[in-house]
Amino acid sequence: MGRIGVFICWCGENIARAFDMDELTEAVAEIPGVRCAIHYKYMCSEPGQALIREKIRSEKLEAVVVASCSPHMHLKTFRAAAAAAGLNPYLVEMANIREQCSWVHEPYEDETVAKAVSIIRMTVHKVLRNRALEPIRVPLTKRALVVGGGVAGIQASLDLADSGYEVVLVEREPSIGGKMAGLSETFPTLDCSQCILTPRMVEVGQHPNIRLYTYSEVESVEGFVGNFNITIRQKARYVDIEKCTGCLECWNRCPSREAPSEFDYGLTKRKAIYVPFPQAVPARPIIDLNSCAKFLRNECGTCLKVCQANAINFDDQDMLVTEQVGAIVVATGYRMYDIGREQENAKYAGYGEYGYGQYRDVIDSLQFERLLSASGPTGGEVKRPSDGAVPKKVVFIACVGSRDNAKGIPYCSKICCMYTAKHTMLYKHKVHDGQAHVFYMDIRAGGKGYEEFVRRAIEKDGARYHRGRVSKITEENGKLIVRGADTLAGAPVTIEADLVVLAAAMRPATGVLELAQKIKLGYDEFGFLSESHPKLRPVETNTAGVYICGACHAPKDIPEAVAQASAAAGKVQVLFSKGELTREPEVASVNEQTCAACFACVRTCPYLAIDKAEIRDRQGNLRKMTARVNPSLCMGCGTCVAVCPSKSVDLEGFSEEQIYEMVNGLI
Amino acid sequence: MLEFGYYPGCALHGSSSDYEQSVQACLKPLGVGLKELDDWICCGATAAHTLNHMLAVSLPARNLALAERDGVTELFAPCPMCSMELIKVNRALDGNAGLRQRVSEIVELPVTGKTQILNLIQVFQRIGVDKIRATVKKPLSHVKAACYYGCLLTRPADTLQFDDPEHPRSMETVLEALGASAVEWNYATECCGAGLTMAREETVCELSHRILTNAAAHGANCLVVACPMCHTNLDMKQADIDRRYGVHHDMMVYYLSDLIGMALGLDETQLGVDKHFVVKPLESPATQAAEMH
Amino acid sequence: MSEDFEPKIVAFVCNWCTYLAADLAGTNRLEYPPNVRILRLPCTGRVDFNLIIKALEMGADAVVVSGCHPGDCHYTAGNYHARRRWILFRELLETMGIETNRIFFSWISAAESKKWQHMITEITDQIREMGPYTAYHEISEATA
Amino acid sequence: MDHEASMNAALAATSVENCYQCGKCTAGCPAADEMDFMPNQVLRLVQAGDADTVMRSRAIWLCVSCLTCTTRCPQSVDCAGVMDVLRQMAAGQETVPPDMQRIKVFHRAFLDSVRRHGRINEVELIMQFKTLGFLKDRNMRLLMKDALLAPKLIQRGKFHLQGESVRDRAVVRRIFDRCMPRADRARRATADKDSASGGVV
Ligand SMILES: Cc1cc2nc3c(=O)[nH]c(=O)nc-3n(C[C@H](O)[C@H](O)[C@H](O)COP(=O)(O)OP(=O)(O)OC[C@H]3O[C@@H](n4cnc5c(N)ncnc54)[C@H](O)[C@@H]3O)c2cc1C
Ligand SMILES: Cc1cc2nc3c(=O)[nH]c(=O)nc-3n(C[C@H](O)[C@H](O)[C@H](O)COP(=O)(O)OP(=O)(O)OC[C@H]3O[C@@H](n4cnc5c(N)ncnc54)[C@H](O)[C@@H]3O)c2cc1C
Ligand code: SF4
Ligand code: SF4
Ligand code: SF4
Ligand code: SF4
Ligand code: SF4
Ligand code: SF4
Ligand code: SF4
Ligand code: SF4
Repeated sequence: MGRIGVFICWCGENIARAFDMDELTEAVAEIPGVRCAIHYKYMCSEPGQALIREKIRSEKLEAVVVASCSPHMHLKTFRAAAAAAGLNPYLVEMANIREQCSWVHEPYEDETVAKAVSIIRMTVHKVLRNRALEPIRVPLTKRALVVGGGVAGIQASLDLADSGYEVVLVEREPSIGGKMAGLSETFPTLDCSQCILTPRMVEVGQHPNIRLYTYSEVESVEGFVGNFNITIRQKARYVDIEKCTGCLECWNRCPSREAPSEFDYGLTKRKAIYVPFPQAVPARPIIDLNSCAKFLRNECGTCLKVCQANAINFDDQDMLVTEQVGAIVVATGYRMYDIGREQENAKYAGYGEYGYGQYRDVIDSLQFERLLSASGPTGGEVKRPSDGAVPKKVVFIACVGSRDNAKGIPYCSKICCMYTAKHTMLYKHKVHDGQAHVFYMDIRAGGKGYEEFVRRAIEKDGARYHRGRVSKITEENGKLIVRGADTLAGAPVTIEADLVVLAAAMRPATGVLELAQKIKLGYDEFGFLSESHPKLRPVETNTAGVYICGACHAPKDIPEAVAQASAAAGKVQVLFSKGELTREPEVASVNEQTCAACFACVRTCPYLAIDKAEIRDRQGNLRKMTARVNPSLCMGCGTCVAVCPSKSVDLEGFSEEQIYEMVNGLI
Repeated sequence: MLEFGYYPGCALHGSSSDYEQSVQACLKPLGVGLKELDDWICCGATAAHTLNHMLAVSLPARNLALAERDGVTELFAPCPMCSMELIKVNRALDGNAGLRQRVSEIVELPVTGKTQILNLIQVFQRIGVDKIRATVKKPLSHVKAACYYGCLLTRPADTLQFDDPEHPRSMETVLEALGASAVEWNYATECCGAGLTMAREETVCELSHRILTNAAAHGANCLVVACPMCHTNLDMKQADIDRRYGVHHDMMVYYLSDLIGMALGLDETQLGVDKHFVVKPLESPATQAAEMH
Repeated sequence: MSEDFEPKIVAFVCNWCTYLAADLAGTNRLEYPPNVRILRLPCTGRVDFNLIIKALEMGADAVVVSGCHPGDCHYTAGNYHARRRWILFRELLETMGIETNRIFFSWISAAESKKWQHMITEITDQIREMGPYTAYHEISEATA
Repeated sequence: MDHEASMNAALAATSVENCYQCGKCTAGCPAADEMDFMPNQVLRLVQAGDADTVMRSRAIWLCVSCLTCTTRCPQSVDCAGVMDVLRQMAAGQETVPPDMQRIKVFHRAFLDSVRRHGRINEVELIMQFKTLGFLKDRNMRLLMKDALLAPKLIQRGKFHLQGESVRDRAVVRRIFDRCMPRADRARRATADKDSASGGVV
């Protein structure tokens, strides 16, 4: 190559004040490879661009350097101009002689001029080694997968489905709804959780654009943005929900009533064939083999007999189905920290001192939600589990597990201050002569109307707040002796309570790490999924085409979970708004012949864009392993280039050769 | 035959000689030999770490050094205070070469802190609960014990690595092998005042009173301990506590070794139970059965 | 050192933070010595340490590597990689006898134009004091 | 490592700066009801650099070293360890409140006994503690109190009037001399004298 046009801009006086433009242009014309060097008053103006177009044609230029302002200002402009004249836009570079030269150095100093020349020379050296590139085009399947059918997943699914895209919603449990379906009334407005959620659940169940897989899990994820290939495992349910009419005759007649109800967090028992809760979507039963008499002892079969629709199928098997989607929204939510002594990981030592699992009247806050809920096991009357008595004194303990380094969870769970205040209120509304006590460390109530809400619990509903942690709970004569402290009063406090409610920390849902590995998502040390940028890309992830929302990202309440869900849906819509995906072609690639298969690059790539690949000969024998960049995922950071010990990866646009030559040109 | 090094500590050679008697008597039929550490010195107990940090490290370290000199790899210290101090120093020395060197100079013997320290319960665990169960001659079905661990058997938990500090179960497991039952109660790991017996009686009496009261309230007919100080506070001080609070606890306080000995068929006098301050017969199964009719 | 020695400084900067800081310095007309030559890279993670040696070999008297602050990397973690590599590399350079006090690492965000100005001014003064970098050629001649 | 350095190291090992004042230590402390400063307040004052105030407190002497606080602290602060260090500092500075003197005297008598014999001689310890305690607070009742218990102990063979001594007592003394700072040693010299007269009483 040797036909380079250099266009030097005056920017009015902004550049021209610093140089004798003729002299500068003459010096530049001397640089080897430069075919023509021209200066003009305003290069970005239409006449300026026309000049460039004209010279590209007349001088048969092979590459162009515009020496003017920052590339952040006008690189796109000039690349478009070149393209209009038939030159590949990736053969245009800019030399920044305004922001980084004329504006910051004394005018007419020799050094300033020398610097401008060397900046231009460096850019010429680079552009001599630029290659014509085509934007990477990626086909796009305009369907989305949503994983998790809690309030966040529901919101994202409906937003997408309503805007005309097909949605595949995969929910692990037999019904969608998530935690919110079991809540009583919700802060800060105290509206009934089921009243606002169930219509949305029904909408999901009936939406023509939503394909709902309940009692299903994501088995594997292949492909990349625009083209994911998803395998879904539909777990055996033993009830054919296509045939089932939902008459619930089976449920009414099933004689077994042994298993603790998942929906009531063990506060009640449920039957072997059951619908998780009356408003479930789909409102179809499922058989739990572990408590079914037929399966365990071959003693029953009632449901088989009573079902008119022949929907019961004891031979049901797990099924694998595949779906093609272009984007994925993960909304797997949270679970409660297990307060009991048994932990899946010794890091999360339990709270032996609080006697959860030992004293029946020490419960966690989700269980208390059920006790408050009109659809709950007590019909909304607050009765304690041990003897059904109405508790006259209830102690609420905040930050159980949260903010507790010794138990492995240093973070704040963010919503427990609020729901604890809510609990004291709802309790007071139901038990007028009852007294609520709260042990807390700080009250964190940042949100619209939140602080006012907490003050109302204290001022109007008389909850007594003690600032201090509880050390131990013991049970004596049917009372729970709660030993805490009031650090503001500087004294220990002992309260004899009838019921103790522990506001346990929020932890990410079980199994989320396996899911994250399948989708190649990042997560933090606690298992919460990582966003791409905490401020500017809060629902995007580092895997292109994958978005997160709700409590799988961090502890959050319903308003926040829903806002994030809509944001994630919006991001998917942005992605889907194009006919196909195009990406900047300045990406890395591996020289597979020289690659030593050390996979240092695989480990360093922040976007997981490099895979291990096999090279086989025609007989299919493995010849060697190599690294291979997926250009659809590479963001062009170049980290892999720097770590490769055998210099086998290079980055288009910033290749080894280009950079060395630029250094050469500088000095 | 198992053999352990043996560090009795001052209490077992003094006012808790009944404990030593009990330990030695019950281990013999189980085939465990004890070899007393030659010329051991006091571990310094609370006093040392109350007054001087270096001393609190050096006194136990001298004993660890003696054990290492004599090739003792497992050292049984029946007093939890002693065993906790020994383990703490072991841990402090481990991985701190500077301290090891300094302390070796102070105690005039090389010490690395590698000796394994066992408390009473761990000795029984080493023997094996199944073996104990198999050796039982007189099951203790009349015993409904409140197992009292006190504070130092399980704490500090991460240093001792012994049992759950909030809900320990190791004594209960041994008791069940003896045919005895253990009650669920609340004060298993609450402090009795330990080392303050002499210096601050009112504190000790108050704490011990609460412990005795709670055990009785949960249906225990005796307390079981594995610590000479707990025993002193709950047994010897019981009359004092009764007087102070106008109650009559009348609660037998056994060492765990007493109960094992009894289940193995030993006589209470062989075990030194007669030397306790509160001595009374527990209802035997026969009398209990008679009452029920 | 000769009176009119003007150091040549090569700056490898990332496209998203420090390059923009240098742009902003221009917009704000913050003057600094012209001795620095800026080379724009996508990310400091792209900086291979051979590049630094290359620059010194080709006659640079000092090298600057500057990118986003930790945690703010446009590509999530490239700057961490750069920093980690630098720690390893520093030892290597020292054993090779290359003066590591001519290599400068810094974090300058897109908003920190003043910091850029001050840094370049200071480094220029400092290198002017130290004189031209000749050690590389001495070393390579010695080992040749 | 001298005494002060080892105390500083001990204090550093407690991570007192991690305390976020949750009060769980106070809530579980068996002695808190009697303390003038709650355990968490002791921690706070140390954090704030006001060790002087806590060194004069009764709290540090009422602490029974049960480790409940340390075991349950969510920040893994070794609260009991802080109490230890403060006692060590206070013991060296004579800032012990009058009604807490007895506790310090007891510990000192305990160590003196160990220093002399290598092990505790309980009879001697009680005698010394009672007399020293009496000299400090003139509490006659206390002087007599356990006299009533002694015969019962002797009767049960639980009191060795002789007490035991180790063979190599010299090494024990040397260990003490190496650990105790000079000031402490000087004071102990007087204590030795006191106890000598105590033996006569
Ligand atoms: C006691 C308590 C009271 C609360 N009260 C309020 C309140 O009053 N107001 C308020 O705003 N917020 C409240 N919240 C918070 C509220 O529960 C959450 O903000 C909300 O439920 C988060 O919704 P989500 O969809 O992100 O998660 P979830 O509700 O947890 O839903 C996640 C869904 O994903 C499914 N899932 C998980 N893993 C997988 C997988 N691998 N594959 C497929 N599906 C999967 C789960 O089964 C579940 O259905 C309360 C929380 C608690 C604990
Ligand atoms: C001291 C301080 C420190 C902070 N630090 C942080 C931090 O470290 N991290 C963080 O995450 N957040 C921080 N924040 C919060 C952050 O500033 C806000 O979250 C953020 O700026 C909100 O952005 P916005 O676009 O909603 O509002 P704004 O930034 O206020 O933008 C609103 C825009 O609308 C224009 N406008 C207003 N009315 C009209 C009208 N009628 N017609 C047309 N235009 C109009 C305004 O001129 C303005 O440009 C801080 C806030 C403060 C006060
Ligand atoms: S191209 Fe840039 S430098 Fe030239 S006139 Fe336009 S803005 Fe100014
Ligand atoms: S009886 Fe049959 S149709 Fe009716 S709910 Fe049960 S499975 Fe469905
Ligand atoms: S077969 Fe099983 S599920 Fe069906 S009715 Fe009987 S117990 Fe219930
Ligand atoms: S939100 Fe409140 S209760 Fe929950 S962890 Fe944070 S401070 Fe504790
Ligand atoms: S770092 Fe280089 S040699 Fe190693 S796998 Fe990647 S491309 Fe191949
Ligand atoms: S250039 Fe960056 S994003 Fe692309 S493959 Fe290399 S490390 Fe990954
Ligand atoms: S428990 Fe720990 S963190 Fe809480 S106040 Fe006590 S020392 Fe501080
Ligand atoms: S060690 Fe001391 S401060 Fe801590 S709980 Fe026990 S008595 Fe209280």
